[in-house]
Amino acid sequence: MADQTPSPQLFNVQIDGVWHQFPKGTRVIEACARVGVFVPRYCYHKKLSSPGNCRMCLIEMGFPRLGPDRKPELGADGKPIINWIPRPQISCAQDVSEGMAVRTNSPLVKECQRGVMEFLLINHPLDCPICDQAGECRLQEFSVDFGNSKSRFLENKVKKPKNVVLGPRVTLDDERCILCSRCIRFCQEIAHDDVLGFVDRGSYTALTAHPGKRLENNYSLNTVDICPVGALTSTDFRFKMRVWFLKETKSICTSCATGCNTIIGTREDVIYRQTPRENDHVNSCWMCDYGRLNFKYLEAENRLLEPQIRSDGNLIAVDWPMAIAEAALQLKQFAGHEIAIIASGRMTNEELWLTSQLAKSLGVQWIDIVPRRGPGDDILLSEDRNPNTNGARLILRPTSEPGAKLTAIAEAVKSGEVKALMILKENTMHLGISVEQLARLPALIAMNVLSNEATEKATVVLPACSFAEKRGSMINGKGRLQRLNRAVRPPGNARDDWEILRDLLQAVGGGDSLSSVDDVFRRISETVPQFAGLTLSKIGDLGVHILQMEELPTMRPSDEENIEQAVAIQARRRAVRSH
Amino acid sequence: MSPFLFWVFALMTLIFGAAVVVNRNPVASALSLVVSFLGLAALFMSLDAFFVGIIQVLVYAGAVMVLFLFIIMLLNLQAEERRRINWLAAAGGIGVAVILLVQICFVIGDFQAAQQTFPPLAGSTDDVWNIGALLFRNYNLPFQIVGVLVLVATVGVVLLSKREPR
Amino acid sequence: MPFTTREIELPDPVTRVAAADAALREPADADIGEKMVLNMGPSHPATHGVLRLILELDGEIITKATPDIGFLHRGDEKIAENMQYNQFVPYTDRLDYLAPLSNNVAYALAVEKLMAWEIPPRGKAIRTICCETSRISSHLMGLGAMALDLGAMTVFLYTFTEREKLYDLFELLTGARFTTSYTRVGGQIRDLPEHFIPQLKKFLDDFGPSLDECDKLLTRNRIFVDRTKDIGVISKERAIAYALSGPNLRGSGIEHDLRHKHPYLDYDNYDFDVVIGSAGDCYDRYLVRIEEMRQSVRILRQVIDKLPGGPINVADWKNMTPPKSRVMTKMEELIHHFIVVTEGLDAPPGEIYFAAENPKGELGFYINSRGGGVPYRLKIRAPSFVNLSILPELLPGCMVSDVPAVLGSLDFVMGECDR
Amino acid sequence: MDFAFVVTSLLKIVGILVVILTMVSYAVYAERRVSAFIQDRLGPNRVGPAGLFQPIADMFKLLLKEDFTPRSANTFYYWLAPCLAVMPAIITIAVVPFGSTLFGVPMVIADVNVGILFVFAIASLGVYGIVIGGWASNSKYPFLGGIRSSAQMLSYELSLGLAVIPVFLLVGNLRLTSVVRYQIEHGWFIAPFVGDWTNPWKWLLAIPMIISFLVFMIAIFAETNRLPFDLPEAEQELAGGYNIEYSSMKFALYFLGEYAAMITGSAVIVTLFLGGWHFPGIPDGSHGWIFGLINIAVFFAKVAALIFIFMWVRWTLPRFRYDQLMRLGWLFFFEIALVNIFLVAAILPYTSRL
Amino acid sequence: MAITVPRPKLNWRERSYLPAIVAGLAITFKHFKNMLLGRTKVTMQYPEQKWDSSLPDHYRGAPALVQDEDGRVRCVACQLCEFICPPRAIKIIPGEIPSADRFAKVEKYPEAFDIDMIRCIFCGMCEEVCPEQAIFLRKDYAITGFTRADMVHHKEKLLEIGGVMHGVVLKWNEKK
Repeated sequence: MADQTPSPQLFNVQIDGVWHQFPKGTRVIEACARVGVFVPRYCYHKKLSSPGNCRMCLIEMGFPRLGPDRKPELGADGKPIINWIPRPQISCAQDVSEGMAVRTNSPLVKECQRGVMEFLLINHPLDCPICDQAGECRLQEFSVDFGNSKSRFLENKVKKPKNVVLGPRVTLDDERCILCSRCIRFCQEIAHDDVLGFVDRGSYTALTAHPGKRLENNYSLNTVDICPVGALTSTDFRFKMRVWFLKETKSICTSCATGCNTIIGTREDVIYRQTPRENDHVNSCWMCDYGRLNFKYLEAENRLLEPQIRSDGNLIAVDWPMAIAEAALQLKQFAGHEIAIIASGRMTNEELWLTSQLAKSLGVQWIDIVPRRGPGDDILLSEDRNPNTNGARLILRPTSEPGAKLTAIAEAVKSGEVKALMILKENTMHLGISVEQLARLPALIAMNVLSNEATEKATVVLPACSFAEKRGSMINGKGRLQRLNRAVRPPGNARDDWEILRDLLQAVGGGDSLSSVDDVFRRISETVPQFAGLTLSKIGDLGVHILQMEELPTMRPSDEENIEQAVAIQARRRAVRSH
Repeated sequence: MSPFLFWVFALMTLIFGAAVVVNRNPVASALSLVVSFLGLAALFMSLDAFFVGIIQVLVYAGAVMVLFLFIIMLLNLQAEERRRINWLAAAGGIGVAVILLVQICFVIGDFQAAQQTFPPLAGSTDDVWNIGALLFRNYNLPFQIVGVLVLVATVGVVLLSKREPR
Repeated sequence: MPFTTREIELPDPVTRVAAADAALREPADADIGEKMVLNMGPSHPATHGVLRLILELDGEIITKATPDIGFLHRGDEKIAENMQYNQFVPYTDRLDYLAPLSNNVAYALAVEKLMAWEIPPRGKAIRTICCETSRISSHLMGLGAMALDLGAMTVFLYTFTEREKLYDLFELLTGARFTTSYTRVGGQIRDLPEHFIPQLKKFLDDFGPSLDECDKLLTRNRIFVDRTKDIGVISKERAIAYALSGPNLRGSGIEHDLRHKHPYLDYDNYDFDVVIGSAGDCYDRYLVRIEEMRQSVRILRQVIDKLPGGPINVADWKNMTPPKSRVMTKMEELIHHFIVVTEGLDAPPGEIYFAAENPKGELGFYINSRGGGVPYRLKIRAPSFVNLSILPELLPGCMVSDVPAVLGSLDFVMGECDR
Repeated sequence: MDFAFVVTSLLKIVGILVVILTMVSYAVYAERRVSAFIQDRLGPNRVGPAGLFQPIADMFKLLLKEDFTPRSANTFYYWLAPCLAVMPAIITIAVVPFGSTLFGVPMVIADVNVGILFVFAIASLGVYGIVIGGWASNSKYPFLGGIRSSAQMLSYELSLGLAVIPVFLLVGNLRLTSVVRYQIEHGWFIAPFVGDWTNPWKWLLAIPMIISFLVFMIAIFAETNRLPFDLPEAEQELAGGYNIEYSSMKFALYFLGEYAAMITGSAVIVTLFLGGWHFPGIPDGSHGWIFGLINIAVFFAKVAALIFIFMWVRWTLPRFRYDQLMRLGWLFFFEIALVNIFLVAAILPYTSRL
Repeated sequence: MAITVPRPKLNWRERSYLPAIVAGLAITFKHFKNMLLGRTKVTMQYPEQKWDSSLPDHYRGAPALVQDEDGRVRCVACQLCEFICPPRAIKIIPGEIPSADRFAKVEKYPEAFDIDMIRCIFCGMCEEVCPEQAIFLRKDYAITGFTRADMVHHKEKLLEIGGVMHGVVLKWNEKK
């Protein structure tokens, strides 16, 4: 243990009677957590500063009794005798020190926890039945684990504003708020958008947005995640589904190249919410609102549900073998130079590899992906809005940067040089190819999730899966290979993209023995050196860094720095106040 | 008794009698025999021999044939396989039957009594009483001897069919 | 005795199924030609549900009997692994569906053994009432069904009438006649209703004469005696060897009653006799059931006399849902209600086996807990299943007409056997 | 042939057929009601007043049900069997005098001189319906039922035949009208001393006659497959026996046959032992047509009472086992009936003394 | 203490079947007579007579949603019943009460509340876990339908069965 940590200084700390060693600077609450002793907490969050205002993490603390020689006195058992501090201490704002002793389960601690719990609950409204937090509510959990089971409170509860709209995506219920200030600190320290604060005093203290301001930054929903109670709720998820019904699938966000790690909450093939999953290499504990809410299109009206082929000018629904056979037939009519494939940076590595195989077996040269850019910020959101640009670079091995060939392809389509066009998960309208030109093409094969202008003019339409409906891998903007997992089943007859491409590949006469997406990945790992030695399951939940790129953006200060700054600010404030 | 009914029952008796032989299925054969017996009983009754007719039904149709059926079903006899007919043997059989028939015709033609019409029986005659009287007065000894013989036969059957205790 | 591991060679399931299938088809003797294979069940009036018997007959004598079960399999044990302890209570109703109350009690006691809980005296007394009334109800059904199987349908209707009276009582107590779901881990859903005890007393007073009537119709009736005496004889040794339990075991003359041997609830406070038979035939099993009903009446009278007051449920507010009035008005109670409902019991890890003397025999629950509100594995030792295991040995030598007598006297329930 | 004879015979046949068929359907209804009352239930009471239209509803139900013929069945015999089950039961009634005279016409369809033998002969054909049905269904349970039935009927036919011999020893005639006439003069056969109270021999005669009556009645139970002798259909063992594979009207015919057999059986018992249409103090039909009708009513009242007893017994007793039944028939009733004949024969010479 | 049941030995009279048959006939005739004279009352003539008056208050009939005296549908769609229901018969789609509504302070209500009565086993757990005293098992046992769809009780049907429940805690009235 000790030799692994480069930190030179290790302190001996006794936790519940057992001595452990921790590096300097470890907070007591973290030290306890590291040895498996959970100390309840509300205001403390490991990525935020510690105000120490909830008093839930009270512990008993002590130090060795020093003899006259300034050396610890040893008891009969050869261990130092501890001088316990008579009052309990908070464990979240205290670093470990040499010889420190901590008791987390003594009668005093338990009594304190009971007392704190009781105080926290006296004004809490009887909202559990309508509160979205019920089921993942720290208040419920700690009340059962540490609190009383019988209420002694007889007076009337304090009334506070309910259903306060803090911003476009966050709704506040002040009665439920336990004033832990996590949200305020998040806005200050992480989102750099200081809009929240407390007003009034005593029992009437309430959380609110500063006058004239709204909580509308792109990270506002993180406050809902870190709110230990049901005070801050997501307007989108509000009253939709109880959390205990949600099946949680670990996946990644595909809205930009950052690839934030997520948990998709689903029930019976309906996605109800996406929440960030902790991955310190990618997104820490956070996620932007844009990516988080970007799943509604899965249930859109214009979702493609049935494979279709064009017959007598109309699209008619057919079964899969027929659609694949028709697509293959149309492709095989033309020589390789008459075919163009427009792939997408939203496709997984496996799909891209199958696309490249398809291009190879058809002899296609016109192949590219559509770049997609948008404003980024210096926190998480990346300018590159394609989640797998790096994957496309690696697997399609374009001679130029992604997107460079698109203009040429568009020209070729216009000139009639290209007679067959495959559009995979993209819309050609952005490329300057008009609908009329598409309609003129003798073969237009469109694979997509939603219908668009291209699919309407297509000769074969192949309904595919969205990010939450399939398994696969992507490489984020910083070169980390991460895994998508299937959270819901695709609706209607929509099918996994890789299966469609595999069938198409086999129908045009290539590709064999690919029975699962893992097989496809295995082929990639055999051909692409960066993937060597990996399998889809080996990637793990946190991903693998496979490209020599810097992981954390330089523009962004590390969380630790941030926290240190905040701690310093607070220390200064305290100092001012104490004067 | 009208001659019409006589012909109906006579034909019934004969046809079902033939069916007993012709049928391949033993159960069907047995049932044909029952019908044949019924026709015979009807013929007896047409001669005012109610007792004999009824006994024909009671004993043969009602009891003996039920036993036959019981045995057939117990042994689970299946329908007989159709065999190739040995034409020579069939022709021989038919020949013998024809000769016999001709013979009977001659004999009956020569028999004086058969050429007369029977006088109608007296209406008050109770054939049960007649048979009883005849059996127990004129033929009492043979009747008793037959009884004893049947008893012996029964005992013998019981003894023979009794299985060795396992 | 040194502990050694023995390697058991298990063929793969496909081979096993194929072998079993072949064994079914295989002619047992050389003289199979004389034998008839009769398929009795799964829907046959005498098989009390969906038992299937493959009988090999020599005339009307059975030479081989192969029971085939599983037609009512619902996967209860697997279902239990996917739900909280209390959610499984309605499923126990459907085990021995002729005595749902005592199944409820046995299950609750099993989980309470895991939780190391002891319910208050009044709760125990109520549970004793549940067990004994359902024993009477089950035996009435068993008795009536046995008579019905032997052709005496009227007795069946008479016992049914009595059973209906009990069902009125169950309805009063639990709110349902058949699927009682009365107990919860740590107690029961409600206390005895106001009029329950007087009505129970009235039932007990009326019950004796009705039982005597059935007794008179059957016990000394030679047709009935001829049909049951020395039929389906189970010797003491075989009864033990086949792990029979309940009246079927006691009918063979073995004094084994869990209420006596391992008293649960407060059976040791009550005075009652274990009823045993002497010959182990159908007649003995019938007589034992009749007498056991009388003993149950005796126990019930004592329970009524001694009925203690006080609470009926365990007072563990962290694991039991608080009273509704407080849930509606108090924060802590509301929170505890939510957590208890959504997370279930805070059961410790460990494994327990608890068995109760149910009307049909020893109903046991084995629970393997890895902690938390859901059992890791729950195994039900169903008395009917074990009792039926003796059929292949018991039936050969009987006549076809004896099958209903034997099955009736074994008094099984396929809901429990197949579970 | 006498025209009047034909007309009256036809009228009688039609009349008795209507009465018997009505009685059969109402016997089913009665069975259900009686069994219900015995079992503390109500029975069918919804169709019509007190459920009296139930038989009609039953008939429609059975007619409208799917008429199913198993593929493996022997179709011809499968269809024939139910008819065979009904016919004998109904034909039997032809020789039973169901009344005295009405407008001078004797209330019996065919007064043959071998009446009782006729009854036995036709009744013995009844077994074919069951045996053929069991066999033709080509199924194991009906087969077992058929076998059981043939053995059982044969066995009990013996007791049946032997049990009536004492009656004919007394009457000296096989004609059923003579039996009734004898009983009018000498008292019913279950009490043959009526009118001759002082003769102790006649009192003595009553003992074998009652035994005869009991044996005959029990044998009729067995012949009609009524519980405790309903082994051919033993619901709990053979699940219905010979009629398992039958549905719709064919099943109804079996049902009809069973009840018709029960009614004719009762009619024969009434004629042989209970004085037929005679009731003390009621004169016969020669004293006016109203008395003729009353005689008929008395006859059917007696039949109805017997049917009630049939039902009453059925809903009280358990069923015998096959071997027990056979043992009972051969070792008990057969012997008793035989001894009984000798007993009567021994008493008979003394009855006319004093 | 164990008692061995005595096995009666039949005497010669009993071996002749008759005493038991006669005794049996006497018993059955007694029942017959009592039924005939209307002394026995066991059967209930169902649609005309009903057991309703004898049903205990806690009878577990059809589950139903109730309203309180104020006319508020008490269910707030907390979905505890949906969670606990052993046969998974309940399906709730929660929704937000519009701000113009009289009971907007309660915020949440069941937009759809379906109980599939084919699946329902009448165990009463929904009533037991309801933290709002909103779902009760009422004395309604005649639940019929011609199709499977008929047998799904929607919110309106549930409210119709449930009616108004008096004597429940009106906790939301304290809200602002």
